[in-house]
Amino acid sequence: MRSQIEGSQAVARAVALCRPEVVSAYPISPQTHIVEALSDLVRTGELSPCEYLMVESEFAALSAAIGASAAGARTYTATASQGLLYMAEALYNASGLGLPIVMTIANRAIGAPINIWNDHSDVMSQRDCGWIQLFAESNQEAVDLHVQAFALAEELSLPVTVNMDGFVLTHAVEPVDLPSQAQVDAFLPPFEPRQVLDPGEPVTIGAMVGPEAFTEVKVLMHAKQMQALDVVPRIASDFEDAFGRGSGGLLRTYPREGADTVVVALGSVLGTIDEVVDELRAENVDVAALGIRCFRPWPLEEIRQALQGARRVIVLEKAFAVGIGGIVGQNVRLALSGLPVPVFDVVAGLGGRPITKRSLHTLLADVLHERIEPNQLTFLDLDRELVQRELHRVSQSPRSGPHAENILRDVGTVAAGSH
Amino acid sequence: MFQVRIHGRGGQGVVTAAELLSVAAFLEGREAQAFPTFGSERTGAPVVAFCRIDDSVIRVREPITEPDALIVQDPTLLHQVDLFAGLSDDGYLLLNTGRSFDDLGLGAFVERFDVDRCVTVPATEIAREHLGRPLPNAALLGAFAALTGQVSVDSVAAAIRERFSGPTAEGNVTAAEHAHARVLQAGRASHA
Amino acid sequence: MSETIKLYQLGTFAVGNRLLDPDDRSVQADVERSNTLTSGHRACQGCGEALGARYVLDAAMRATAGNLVAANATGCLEVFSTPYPESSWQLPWLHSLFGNAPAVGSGIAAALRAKGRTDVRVVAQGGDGGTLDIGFACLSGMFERNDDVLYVCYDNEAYMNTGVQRSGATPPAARTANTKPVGDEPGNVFGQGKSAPLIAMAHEIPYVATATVADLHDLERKVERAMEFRGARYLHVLVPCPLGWGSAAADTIRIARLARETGLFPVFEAERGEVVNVSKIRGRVPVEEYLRAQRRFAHLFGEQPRTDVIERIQAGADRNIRRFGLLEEM
Amino acid sequence: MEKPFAITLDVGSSLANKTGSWRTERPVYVDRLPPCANACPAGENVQQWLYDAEEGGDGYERAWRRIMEDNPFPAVMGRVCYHPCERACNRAQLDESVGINSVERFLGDEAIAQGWRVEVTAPPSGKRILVVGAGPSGLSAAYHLARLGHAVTVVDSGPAAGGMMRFGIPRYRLPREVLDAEIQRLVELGVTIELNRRVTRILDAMREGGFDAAFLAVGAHLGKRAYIPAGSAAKVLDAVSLLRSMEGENPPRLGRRVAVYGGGNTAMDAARTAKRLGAEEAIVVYRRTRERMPAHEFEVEEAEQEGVLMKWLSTVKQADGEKLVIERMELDADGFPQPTGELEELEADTLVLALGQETDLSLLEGVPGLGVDDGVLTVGPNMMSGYPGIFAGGDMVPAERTVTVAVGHGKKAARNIDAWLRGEEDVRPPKHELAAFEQLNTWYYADAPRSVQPQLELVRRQSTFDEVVGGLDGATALYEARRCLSCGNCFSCDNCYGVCPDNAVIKLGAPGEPYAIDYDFCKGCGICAAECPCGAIEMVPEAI
Repeated sequence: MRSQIEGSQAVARAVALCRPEVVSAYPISPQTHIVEALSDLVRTGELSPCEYLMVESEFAALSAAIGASAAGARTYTATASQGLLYMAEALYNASGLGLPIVMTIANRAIGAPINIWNDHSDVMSQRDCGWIQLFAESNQEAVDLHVQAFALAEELSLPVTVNMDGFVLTHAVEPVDLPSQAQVDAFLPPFEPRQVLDPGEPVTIGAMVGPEAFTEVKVLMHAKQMQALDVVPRIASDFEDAFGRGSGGLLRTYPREGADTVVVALGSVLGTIDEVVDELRAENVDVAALGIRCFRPWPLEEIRQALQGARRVIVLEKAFAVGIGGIVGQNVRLALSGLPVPVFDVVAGLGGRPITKRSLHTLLADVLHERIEPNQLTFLDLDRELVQRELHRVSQSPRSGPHAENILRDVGTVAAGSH
Repeated sequence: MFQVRIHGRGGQGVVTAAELLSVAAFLEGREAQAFPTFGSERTGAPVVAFCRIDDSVIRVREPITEPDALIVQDPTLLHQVDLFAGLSDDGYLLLNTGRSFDDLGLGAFVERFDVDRCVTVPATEIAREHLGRPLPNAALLGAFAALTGQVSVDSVAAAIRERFSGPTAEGNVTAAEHAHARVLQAGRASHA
Repeated sequence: MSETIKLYQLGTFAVGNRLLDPDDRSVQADVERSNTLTSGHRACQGCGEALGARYVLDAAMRATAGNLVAANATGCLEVFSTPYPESSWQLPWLHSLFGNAPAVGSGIAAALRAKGRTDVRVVAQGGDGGTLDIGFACLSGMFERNDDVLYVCYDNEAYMNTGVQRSGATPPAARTANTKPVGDEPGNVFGQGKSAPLIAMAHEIPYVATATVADLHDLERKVERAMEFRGARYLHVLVPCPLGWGSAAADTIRIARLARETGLFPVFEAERGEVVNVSKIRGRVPVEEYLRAQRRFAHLFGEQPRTDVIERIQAGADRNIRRFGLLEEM
Repeated sequence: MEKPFAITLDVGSSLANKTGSWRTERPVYVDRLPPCANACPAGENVQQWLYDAEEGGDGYERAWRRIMEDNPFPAVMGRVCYHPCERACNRAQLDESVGINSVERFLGDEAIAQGWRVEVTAPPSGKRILVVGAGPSGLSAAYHLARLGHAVTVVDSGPAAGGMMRFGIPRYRLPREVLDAEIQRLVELGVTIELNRRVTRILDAMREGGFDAAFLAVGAHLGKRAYIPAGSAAKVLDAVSLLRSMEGENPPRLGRRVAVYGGGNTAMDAARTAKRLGAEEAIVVYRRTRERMPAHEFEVEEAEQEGVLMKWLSTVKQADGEKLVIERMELDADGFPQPTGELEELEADTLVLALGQETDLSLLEGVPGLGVDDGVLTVGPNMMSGYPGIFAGGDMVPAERTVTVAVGHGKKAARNIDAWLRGEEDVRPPKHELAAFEQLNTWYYADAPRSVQPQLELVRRQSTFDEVVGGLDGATALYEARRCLSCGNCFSCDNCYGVCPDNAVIKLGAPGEPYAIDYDFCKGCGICAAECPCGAIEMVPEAI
């Protein structure tokens, strides 16, 4: 049923429709509304049987989820930002043990400096922890992805994160079509764990594995995650058949493939990008948007297919790897390796800075008029003057070397030549 | 697309106002999107919330920089934030105050707007009267309905009743209806 | 008259008893005992932890008719019992991380509750490092939520798995790989050894008990008692480590006994935060006898014996004896 | 269940890992010789019968039968044995020795009460053996020989069987019905006892009776007479005759004041008997000090309790009429008494001499090859005299003169006679290493103070011949039996089975072999040995 509802509430209801048996969580903005709502549904008995564990930390939240999942319960948790980092150790453990836990990440920046607003630094910092990572661009999709995530996790016996932009989606009130319990029950069969802690059939889970087998274990983990590249699209199409609504999958292109210029992005910014795409196409600029909905495993072939016809690709991402640059950009380059397609790395929306249509128009104009070079790390709406001043001041110190000057050049200062 | 920006202070129900407005629009079968300026604001701090209303799916998620309507819940903000930034000359302005724009020294400023689109409402007093608490947002939504016609006051009432219940709901509804009626009268008066 | 007879056969000290009814005998006296931690594990010779763990889990298995699940923290116990491709466990067992065993236990318990399998009980276990240090927050959280988990800490008073580094449970003056045996404050410089049992009691959980591998009947009884409660329970078992303590492999039980008889390790039970039972010292022993049996204290008995340090340790034992009333006449 | 590779393992799979290879020392179960058994002159397997008794019920009979393997007189032993076993008992170093003697008495009395009997175990050998003397040694030999299938005839000059058990030990220490009951058991076993018959010439007796061998145990019944000038009126008799006459119809008249000269157990018996016969004053005169008295401490104590007076460092110089002349002595540097010349008088109606006894060896006249030393017959380690086929034991051979030693001689002689008759030697397996207190882990023995036997109230002790020391009731006897530490021998406490960190002890539960070490998994830590309460596990280095 369609309703005007806050993203967090919608996701909470969607999760409840999936009948999790254990929810363990620790409060952190902007994820809090989700688990608050779930604890309420458990308290009122609307969600039953379900145990809600109010734990003492994110580390404990995921640890309890690990125990619950290993004991054969459908298990859910949610976190964001520092909380995800505090979970880091357990993230690898959950994926290593192959426990199908589903976790919402209400994406948020990471300190220092402390910043509670949205970007993708949190999930990107854990991109290789062995979890399947899905990204929602709207609250409707967030709802749909959670239903798919449980199916996906339990089919592969792997943990899955559903990423939704903190505040931008979690706190946005917009129309969402929530499926009925009957629909979800029909789509999502009861959880049948692959391995379970059962006195009737005892096993030792989590053995110590030495050099003689560790590599093989890791290769098998990799192979298992790669299976998701087949399972994710299948589940998405099953979902469409069941709910009459397209959602999820590995990628989505708007309005169609084969454009000269393609903007690649993840999450809620895609909506704004689509708007810009429409406005530019109205001006006969051949531009399209490619949304990545499954970031891990990385759909390398599919992306290569989607982008091989483009003349240029702009990767707009809400995080970057300090000391090297774009993260999604690097992955895209890998997908395009050998093809003559220039990739523009653009970092935007860090720490909650709005990504506006105006800025995007400017960016595209700069790219199309070659005011930006490919392979140059670009920051949207950067206060260049401020950075220049600061870098320049630093460059005066004997401790700075030529790299500092290169950065100066990158941000467009001309001061570099002067010494 | 019709874009509304609401200014107020933490605790005045600014975010709630945006959400109620979006619900009212939704109840009328339209697409709507409400969202706050996210932050760790506490009671008393300046807060901004947004609401978009359209007939087709709303995809854009940037903050509203060029609102079609501006709701100011607390006139004391006038001296703190650039309230009117991005408000076009044919935009709507709804100000919560018992005084006139002139009294507030805004006479000159509002001249660039269509006089019918600039209204002050003593929403806080109305709220005190009907709700018993100085929460102006419901009254302002009633006034907004009268001022812009984007949503009907009945939808506003329905949205309120969906969110609240009992005396709180009814008090807010009455306040909204009262403010709504008052703005309509003022409008007729100005044309008389 | 004969009922009051308390001799070796009917005694509290020997493990079995040919003259007792099978029901009254130790789990470990039973030919059919479950050996929940079975042979072939890679624990050192004379490992107190291996012994303690088998007792705890076998007793818990009996108390639950085999409906038991264990969560294990990283540490010696986990490493020596589950090196691929062999496991020594004979119950459903899960190892997750070093610091999260209590939380994993909470999760398992929650899952069992949700599934209506409250007949299946949960034991979470770890060493002193995993319990008192890195896992401390999870432990406290589990206590405070009163989750239906029996947490067992096997205390060998240092990080043995990583090569005998100081832990929060390392007693004063004990030498470890990262506490110097020389200087004004030889051995462990600070701390009395964090008293996890007292901290557990402060949570007012249903049941807290301490035990040693020197009195195995007592250990079993406490496990069985613990399983009579629902909610969070804590059992702290002193398990000497020949490797880390520098003691003879054959002395493991004797040293645990000395820890108890000196008063350095008070053995007691507490319910809802209040001590309800104390194991009295049978024959009081000066701490020196305990210290001398372990090379980790050898630096106290060199050319210039550190009588000052020994006296301080004795004072600690005396304080325990006063605080817990460990002597009969008290 | 679908198990992920390596991460999830089958339970109990570590049994494939045989950790026994780590071992440098291996635990081995051993049996050590308990000090009690080691000290028993009758060679009783004390610890073993205590172990049986610990179970109570049927255990009592098993325990009794085990005693009967070595000693036909448990009830008598439980009263008159000076129990060296208890002096050797390791428990004495823990609290107090186990009351072995009192448990033995309980078992003996229980056997009489229950009418338990023993049977001949061996088929008839067709051999005839003559036993001279129906004292403890003779009867013991007869008992064992009979059980070995031989035809035994016991000949005694006295009117009743028992020897010193009857004619030397007062009934207040050994009630006659107890003695009779245990002797009766021998008769029922088929032993022929001919009383009031004196053997004058042993070789004649053997030839006439067609005996294949003989065991002589005529004891030492002749009281030693020291020369004491005595007036005509003086009443002087020896303790042996006094005690023997107690068994006759009319007890002797001793008068109001009786002096007993001597410091041995017999002196105490005589003095205490005199007291019971009505003497107002019974005084023991001894030439040395109390510390140097040969009498057992408890006998002296009981005598004093009953009012017997002691006069130390005194010798009787002369006796006449109603007084004795006493010379005070003093001990020289070597502790020997030396006369001082100081004389005093002591009122006494009777002087009883308790200066030891001698053996009457007249029946040996004409037997070649015999050795006699200090008035007794010398025998070899197999109890055989210099004349083949003639064995001897008890007080008539060189040894401590106690009932228990005599009984032991009887058993030893019987075994050797049996072997000799078959032209063999009686070879016994070598003794195990003695179980020392240091080898025990006494922590495992709960505190248990020794139980005390009841004693008759003083008045009746002074006026009657009722038994002074009472027996233990069932519970107390059980308790006392269970105080045994089982030194050096496994008592199936399960400690080793329980304390092994590697579950490498297998519980067999077989009697005598309750456990085995699983050397596949035993890492040789030695905890089982260290924690074995009774020191029945030894760590033996592995040959590498």
